[in-house]
Amino acid sequence: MGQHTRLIFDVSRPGRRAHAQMPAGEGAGPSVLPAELIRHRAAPLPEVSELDVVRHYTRLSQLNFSIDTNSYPLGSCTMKYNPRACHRLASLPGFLDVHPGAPEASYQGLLECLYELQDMLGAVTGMEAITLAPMAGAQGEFAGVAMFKAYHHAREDYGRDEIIVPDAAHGTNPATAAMCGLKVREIATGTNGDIELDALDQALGPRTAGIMLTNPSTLGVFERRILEISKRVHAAGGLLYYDGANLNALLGRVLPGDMGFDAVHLNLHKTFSTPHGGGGPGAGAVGVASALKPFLPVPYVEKAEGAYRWQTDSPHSIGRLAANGGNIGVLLRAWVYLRMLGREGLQRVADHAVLNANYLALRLAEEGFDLAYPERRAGHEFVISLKPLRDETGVTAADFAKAMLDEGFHAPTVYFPLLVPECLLIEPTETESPEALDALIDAMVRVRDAALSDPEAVRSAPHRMPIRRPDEVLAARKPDLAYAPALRRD
Amino acid sequence: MGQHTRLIFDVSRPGRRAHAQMPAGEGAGPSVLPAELIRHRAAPLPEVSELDVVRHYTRLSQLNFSIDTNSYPLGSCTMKYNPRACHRLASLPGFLDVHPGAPEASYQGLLECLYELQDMLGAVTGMEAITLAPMAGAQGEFAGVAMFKAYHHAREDYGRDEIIVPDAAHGTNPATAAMCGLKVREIATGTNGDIELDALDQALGPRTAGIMLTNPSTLGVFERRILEISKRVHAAGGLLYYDGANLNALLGRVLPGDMGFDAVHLNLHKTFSTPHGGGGPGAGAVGVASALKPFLPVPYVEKAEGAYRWQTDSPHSIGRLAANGGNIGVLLRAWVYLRMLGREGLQRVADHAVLNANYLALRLAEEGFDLAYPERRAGHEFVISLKPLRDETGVTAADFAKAMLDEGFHAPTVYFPLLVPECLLIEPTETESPEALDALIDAMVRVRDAALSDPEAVRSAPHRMPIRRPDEVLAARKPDLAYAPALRRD
Amino acid sequence: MPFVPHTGEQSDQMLSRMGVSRFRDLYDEIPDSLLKDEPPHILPGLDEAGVTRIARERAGRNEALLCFAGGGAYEHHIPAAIWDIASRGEFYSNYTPYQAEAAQGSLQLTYEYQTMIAGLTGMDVANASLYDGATAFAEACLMAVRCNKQSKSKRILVARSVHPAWRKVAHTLLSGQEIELIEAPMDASGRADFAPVDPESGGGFAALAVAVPNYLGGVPDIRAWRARADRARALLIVGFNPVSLGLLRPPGEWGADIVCGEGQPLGIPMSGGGPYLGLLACKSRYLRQMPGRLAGRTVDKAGKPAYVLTLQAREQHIRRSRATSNICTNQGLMVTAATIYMALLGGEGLRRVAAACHARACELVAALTAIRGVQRVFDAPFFHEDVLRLDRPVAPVLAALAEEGILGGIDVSGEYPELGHALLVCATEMRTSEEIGRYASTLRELMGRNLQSLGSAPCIDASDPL
Amino acid sequence: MPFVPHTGEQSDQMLSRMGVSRFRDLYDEIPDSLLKDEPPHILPGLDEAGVTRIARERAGRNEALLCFAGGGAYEHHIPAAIWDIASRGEFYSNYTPYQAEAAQGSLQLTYEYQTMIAGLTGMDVANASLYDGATAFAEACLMAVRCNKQSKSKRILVARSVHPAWRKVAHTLLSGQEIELIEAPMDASGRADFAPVDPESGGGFAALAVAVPNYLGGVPDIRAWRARADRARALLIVGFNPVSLGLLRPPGEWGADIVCGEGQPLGIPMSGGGPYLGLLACKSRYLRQMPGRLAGRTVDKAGKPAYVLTLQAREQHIRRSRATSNICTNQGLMVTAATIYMALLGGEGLRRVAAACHARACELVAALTAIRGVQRVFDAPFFHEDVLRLDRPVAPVLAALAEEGILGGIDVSGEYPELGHALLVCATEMRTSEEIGRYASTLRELMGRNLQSLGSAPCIDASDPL
Ligand SMILES: Cc1ncc(COP(=O)(O)O)c(C=O)c1O
Ligand SMILES: Cc1ncc(COP(=O)(O)O)c(C=O)c1O
Repeated sequence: MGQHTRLIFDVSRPGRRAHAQMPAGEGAGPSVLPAELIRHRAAPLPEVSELDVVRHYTRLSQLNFSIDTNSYPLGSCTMKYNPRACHRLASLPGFLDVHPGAPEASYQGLLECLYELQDMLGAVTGMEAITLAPMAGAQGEFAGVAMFKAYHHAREDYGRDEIIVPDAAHGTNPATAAMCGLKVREIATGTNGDIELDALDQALGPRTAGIMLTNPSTLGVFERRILEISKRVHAAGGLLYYDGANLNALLGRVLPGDMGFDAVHLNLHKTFSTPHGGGGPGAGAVGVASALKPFLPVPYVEKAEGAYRWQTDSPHSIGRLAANGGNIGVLLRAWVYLRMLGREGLQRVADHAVLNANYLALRLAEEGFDLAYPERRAGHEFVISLKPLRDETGVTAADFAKAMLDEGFHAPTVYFPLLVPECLLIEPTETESPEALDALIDAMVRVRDAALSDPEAVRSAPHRMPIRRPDEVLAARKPDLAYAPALRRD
Repeated sequence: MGQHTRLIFDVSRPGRRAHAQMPAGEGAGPSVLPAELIRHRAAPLPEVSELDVVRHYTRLSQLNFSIDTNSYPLGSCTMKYNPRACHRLASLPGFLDVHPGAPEASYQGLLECLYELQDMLGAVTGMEAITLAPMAGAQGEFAGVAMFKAYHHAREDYGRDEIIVPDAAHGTNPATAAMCGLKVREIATGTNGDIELDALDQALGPRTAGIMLTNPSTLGVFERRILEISKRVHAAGGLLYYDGANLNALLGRVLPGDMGFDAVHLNLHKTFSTPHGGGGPGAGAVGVASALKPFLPVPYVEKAEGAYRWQTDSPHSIGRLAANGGNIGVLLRAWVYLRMLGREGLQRVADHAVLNANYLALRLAEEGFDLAYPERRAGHEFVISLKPLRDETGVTAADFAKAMLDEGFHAPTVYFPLLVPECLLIEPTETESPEALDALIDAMVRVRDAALSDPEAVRSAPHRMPIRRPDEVLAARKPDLAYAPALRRD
Repeated sequence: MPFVPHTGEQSDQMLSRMGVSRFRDLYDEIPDSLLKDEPPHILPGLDEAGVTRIARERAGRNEALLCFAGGGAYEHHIPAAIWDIASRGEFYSNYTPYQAEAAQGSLQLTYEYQTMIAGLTGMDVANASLYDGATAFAEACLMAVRCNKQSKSKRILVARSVHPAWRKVAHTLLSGQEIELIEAPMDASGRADFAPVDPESGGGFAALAVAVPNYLGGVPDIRAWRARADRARALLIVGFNPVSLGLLRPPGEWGADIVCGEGQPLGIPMSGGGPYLGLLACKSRYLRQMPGRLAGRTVDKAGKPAYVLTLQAREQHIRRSRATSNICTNQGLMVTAATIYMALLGGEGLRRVAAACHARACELVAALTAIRGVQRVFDAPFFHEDVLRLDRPVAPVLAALAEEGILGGIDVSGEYPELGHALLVCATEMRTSEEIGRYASTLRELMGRNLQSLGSAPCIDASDPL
Repeated sequence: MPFVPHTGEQSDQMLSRMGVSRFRDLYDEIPDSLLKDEPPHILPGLDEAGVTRIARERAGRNEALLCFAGGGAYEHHIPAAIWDIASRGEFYSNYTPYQAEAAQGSLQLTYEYQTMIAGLTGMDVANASLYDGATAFAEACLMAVRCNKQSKSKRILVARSVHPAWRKVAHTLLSGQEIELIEAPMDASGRADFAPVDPESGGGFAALAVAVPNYLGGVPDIRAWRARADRARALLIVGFNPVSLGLLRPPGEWGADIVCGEGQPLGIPMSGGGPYLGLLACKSRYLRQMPGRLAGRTVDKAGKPAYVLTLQAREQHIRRSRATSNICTNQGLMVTAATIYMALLGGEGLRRVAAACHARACELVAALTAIRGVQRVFDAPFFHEDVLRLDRPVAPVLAALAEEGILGGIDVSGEYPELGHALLVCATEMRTSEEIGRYASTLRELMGRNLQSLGSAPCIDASDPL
């Protein structure tokens, strides 16, 4: 309702307090701290009342789009409904109050949930063993690639220092490979969306540690020759990594293990409906084929003699990725989700995600939008190119995206994958109804028509959001990353 | 963000389901229900998905003002901050899961809180005994007046069939008296805001069951001759009822019992910070002097032999007011609030509520607004009259109120009390900061200036709210109280 | 100074702006004898952490008994979405929507609620809530008297099977206006026995009142009531349980004039007894006699749909002593919860919940009556609770069950001495077969014990008066 | 079909619109051999009520031990307002704020968070979070190597008193790039012993790393570290606990270059170990080497303040294999919670929390060391935890304490064999004197028992190597 909100520091007033939050006693008593270690003045945090805080952040929240308020056809992000039960149940005091150093016997209930989750994720990936430790997809990738390295090294094969990554890959794939100290060999995607096998063959060799693939790729199409690719990579001594960000397209229908992958990460904050939370936390559980099991990061949950415990004693493990067992609260949410979904629900997710995407693609094509891969069956997402529109009107994909916000829809992903000019990557997910899809189509047609009739209006969009378009160049040129008046050290 | 939202029935689609909410088994098994008692078709409720529901009601919520988002200088309503701790703690499963028919021994913890609350409310009212059963202020009033009747009848004094009510009283006072089968004798308020003692004397007599007073009155001023009034009413054989809606003005500073009141209700949803919830639930705890104790409504909590229990066995009680023990969840919130406030916090509430109101009154007077009682000290609220403004510009109190909404402030109470023409009743409460008061003053000055310079703009306000002014006449003339398409019985 | 945002300096500045030097001076119009320097003696204040500690300790001490009790409060599943949304500040901390422009969310929700309740009950209009089922019943009675202008009677004939607390509350609220509740006793099947109180005889009745399901779980066929009401020119008031209407034919289809119910089963926690939700609906011809708030749909100046509180001339703040009721604050937040509940469940979901409740209750009754010394009191259809007769006093049995962590039901032998050692048991969709089995085996074990050991002799006189 | 809104009819219509007759046909590009008709074997689906039952049962089985454990996760009071607000759908279910116009709420909040963390630590800039304290430490190390262009070293000298898990995680994440962590051992007072690893000798170090307070609770004076780092032309990395900075002098004032910490104490539940919050801040000159997102303040087209993600050229989605890190999804919702926590507490509130923690910990250490067989390991200042040496193995003592409902601390004798039977104990503001007394008396009783009865012999060799 309110449009602009001041900073909490502007609300601040010296001496004001949220009194109920202050420990009554100030902690008098003997101190062992030498005076020179004590800070001279209180930390420069806002001085506000509890009502100030509640009002400020409640109003801030209202400036956000969210799944709970808007459709998010955001490709590669799988912005689907985050069931409230997942949140409520993961927030039970019996789960929240567990100290990570408590004896495992005191929280068997929690460990049992995690163990079941490992089991279920193993079943849907076709993998031998699962670790829940990685705290996001990127960390899962790190674990996978590090295991590839460890695997080769364990076989005393030290020359494999390259990871093959298709040009359509998500940025985390090459970034991860680099973090692992490996070189990235990018290979091209063919015009039909599949990988060029020739390019693959050229890249493969004794330096190949492995390949990282998303399937369906970030172009939304299924890599049809995946079995062939798997054969060739394995033949060259490499391993296959499955970036499971797009598993929503295949859930219960195709197991990554069957495709020949040796390691898989799953973004639980995508396919398994845990919330994005404005950027995180996520969870990037990793599954591996048996050959890689010795290298799994620790800890993972084991069951022995009827009791659950964290396994940390694994001599060949690549080691620890997190201070504790991972983003437990996120894992619990995924557990709740999977227990509600159940076996019979798995395929329905993929079926309807794919149905929604194909319906949307078909209808948009009928409305005159250009599909990037019109000959291909869409997976759970698809790419359209606005290049013709831009050439005709000057309206870019970014402009189009901003105008979608005015229509009440979050914008699709823009300019990713990098291969398709002026692209929009659109992923409706299975939790949006056909009516919501039709409304999205109507909105896109309206924006396109506006681009044709009044391009300037679209190029200056949005007009009805809390702010107009921000000056990103200024933001980067003169970075203002902390509110200077609040940091004055006088 | 989105402005207008469709009805949930418009979102409905035959056959759509929020599947996770459906019991998996349909409850097959032997039925003892004859077929003719079974409904022919499913109840005509919306058919929607869980996401539809979450999205619809989340967006609806964003159309509301609330304490958590806006200041509410709403006289007589004491719209102060509702601490989140009250909500969280009252929502502990150990409190929520108690069946009212469970043995008292199984929920001593809950009863202990209620008992403490009774104690604390007794202390702040100066009353002998408290019942927590009344579910709102109006029910508290009913209990009080019914006890007056019972008291007189118990003394075989059957002729007392009148309740004296000042003309400034809240509507529930006369309505309650009528519900109790008593006649209402309205008496006038003097020009200085005090009751006319002559009018009181004329009203008093052998038919007087009692008088109902709010003090400070709904005019925001303290009845200075309260002790004299109390003496005269008691001398005439009547009793005094304290409408405690305005206790925020006196908390910890003046005890209603000391003023001579025989019965008191407290709106816990005002002075004791429980939320208004868009209209309720509230709680209207009632305290009484010892003479009235035998007539208290049941149940109330007693402590005997170290255990707490509901007392229902009270032969002279006016009876039950609620199916169970009252609005327990609301009572728990008030308990949390009072435990946080504590003894040392009581006076601070009243002190700052009164300080805020007087500051606001003074500043507004300086800005040229007309105080209804300029010679009087404001209590926790005060009245201004916009009659001069209306006479000059045609802008009414209602117009002014609507324009305040555009400023981001909830409107003050308008046209109440009925005595003052074009009045605004303004109650800032103690939880608004001086800065918020200054912002309110600025907004009021802006609206006043706008009324002078462009009255039409103010008369057509609001302009920035989700709707423009609704057609209330149409609403009343052709009542549309249920969405006809949803009720089609075909 | 919890929740007061003023800094000491600010308070001082404001005081001096007032021309006073201390807070006490702000009370200068108050007689000195009344003013306290010392605050009343209550416990000292705690920080939030301190109260949290105490509240958690006390809540933790409350035992979660396995619940087979109903009697007006029911353990149903409460979808997580409900309170996540209802607890949003914009619903939780907003005011009564008198300023419609600033409360379209709550107003539209209330309009939807009214529509849902009307649809569920088969009535024309529902109001925006009353305090609870009992006060809704009382208001229904008051309303019926006002509506039935033909009848000069101030008497209401009420089935004895209506919730005892409803009847008590109605008695309290009606007696001021000298309206009388006359009870129609039960016959051996639990049905009303009209012989002692012929509706058409005597001074007549303004209304007849019955509940489906009734307090004892029974599902009377109310066609007989409608017919009698017609003959007696009385209105027909029907009490209902909203969840039962997922399955049962709605009272509107039977011709009820006014219906009232307890809305707690619609997503509202049991909470030791409240806050609950009073449901009230009626035929449109009685609209102007309705108590409580009403949300209406209209248009705004721009012609867009808009929602407002309407027909306020019925209410206390306008009509004062001639209002239809003194109610002001109602149960708005519970309306929010119930609306979300009904939207989530839909007609089919509610049917399944109701059917599951019914099936579980049938299973429970079968399991318990297989125990020696336990039998059904009535041979009549029931919804999700039923009354059983034990061969011994109920209270010690319930106490022994509670020791085993089971809330075995409600002892109704005090309220209904004519039924003997009567225990009202309930199963909702929440009870599993395994839990029902646990109850049955525990009870079997208890009933097998020496009666003395349960602290009381077998029933003698009041036990079987029928 | 939970969460899929399509009616059967709609799905059919859409399928036929696709020209296919069944879902399987939508996968027509997928090799047949890969396609499953039967879904994988996981448990059958439950309705929300069913999962709720299981989750409540399992959560209820987790025991709430009276917590005297720290070691990187702390039980603090979490103000109720935090999660009521952070759980609002608009924070909970929104995406990474790439579309700034649709995410001003999260972006402004992140900017406020960055300001608060910068202010708290005395640094210039903070990023928008990393996964947890351990990964923040690892990223700080990676960043230091990138920042220290002068140094050719790929080694980091780290105090052995830094959290063992931080060191392990850093080892995992650094080893790919062949960056080495070299440990500086502890001297008898718990301070770093630079004798075996002179920072200025050998190949030199890109950075020196220390934590205040460190894992063992100590509060080293890091002026010595700063001085050595200067001499060695190494950067100084300082790990911190944000609550301690309510009281302690911030690392920025000591000249730290990069600081990292675990944000869990800022209103985030212990949750068995996560999700937590990785804190990272640095001097502005190192900004371009920072990993993770950054929210920046700018203006919109109309000149109004606006917030955006900025300097994205550092990140993987732009820079790909040359990014500063592979991190993408971070801990946004935890940032929300921590920001609200810091706003509610303010500088004075945080000071009081820290002071209370310190006082309680002093009380605890005094109470426990009064027991025969329990003594402090170090004679050095500590914040809110300290390491005690027992006269017998720690594990059986902790097990016996757990039997009494007490989580007595963390057994660090495995990680630090040189300390003997070492127990790390902690008290936050949540622990009362009475609880501390309960711990002390229980431990006294246990320590009085025959050692054998605790299942192990008194310590022999590793016990006192100093
Ligand atoms: C295809 C793909 N791979 C990897 C990732 C990285 O996952 P995360 O953000 O959880 O680190 C993402 C998500 O952003 C993605 O879309
Ligand atoms: C002065 C006064 N008396 C009585 C009441 C009635 O209280 P309730 O709305 O809780 O029934 C109110 C509040 O609306 C009031 O302001």
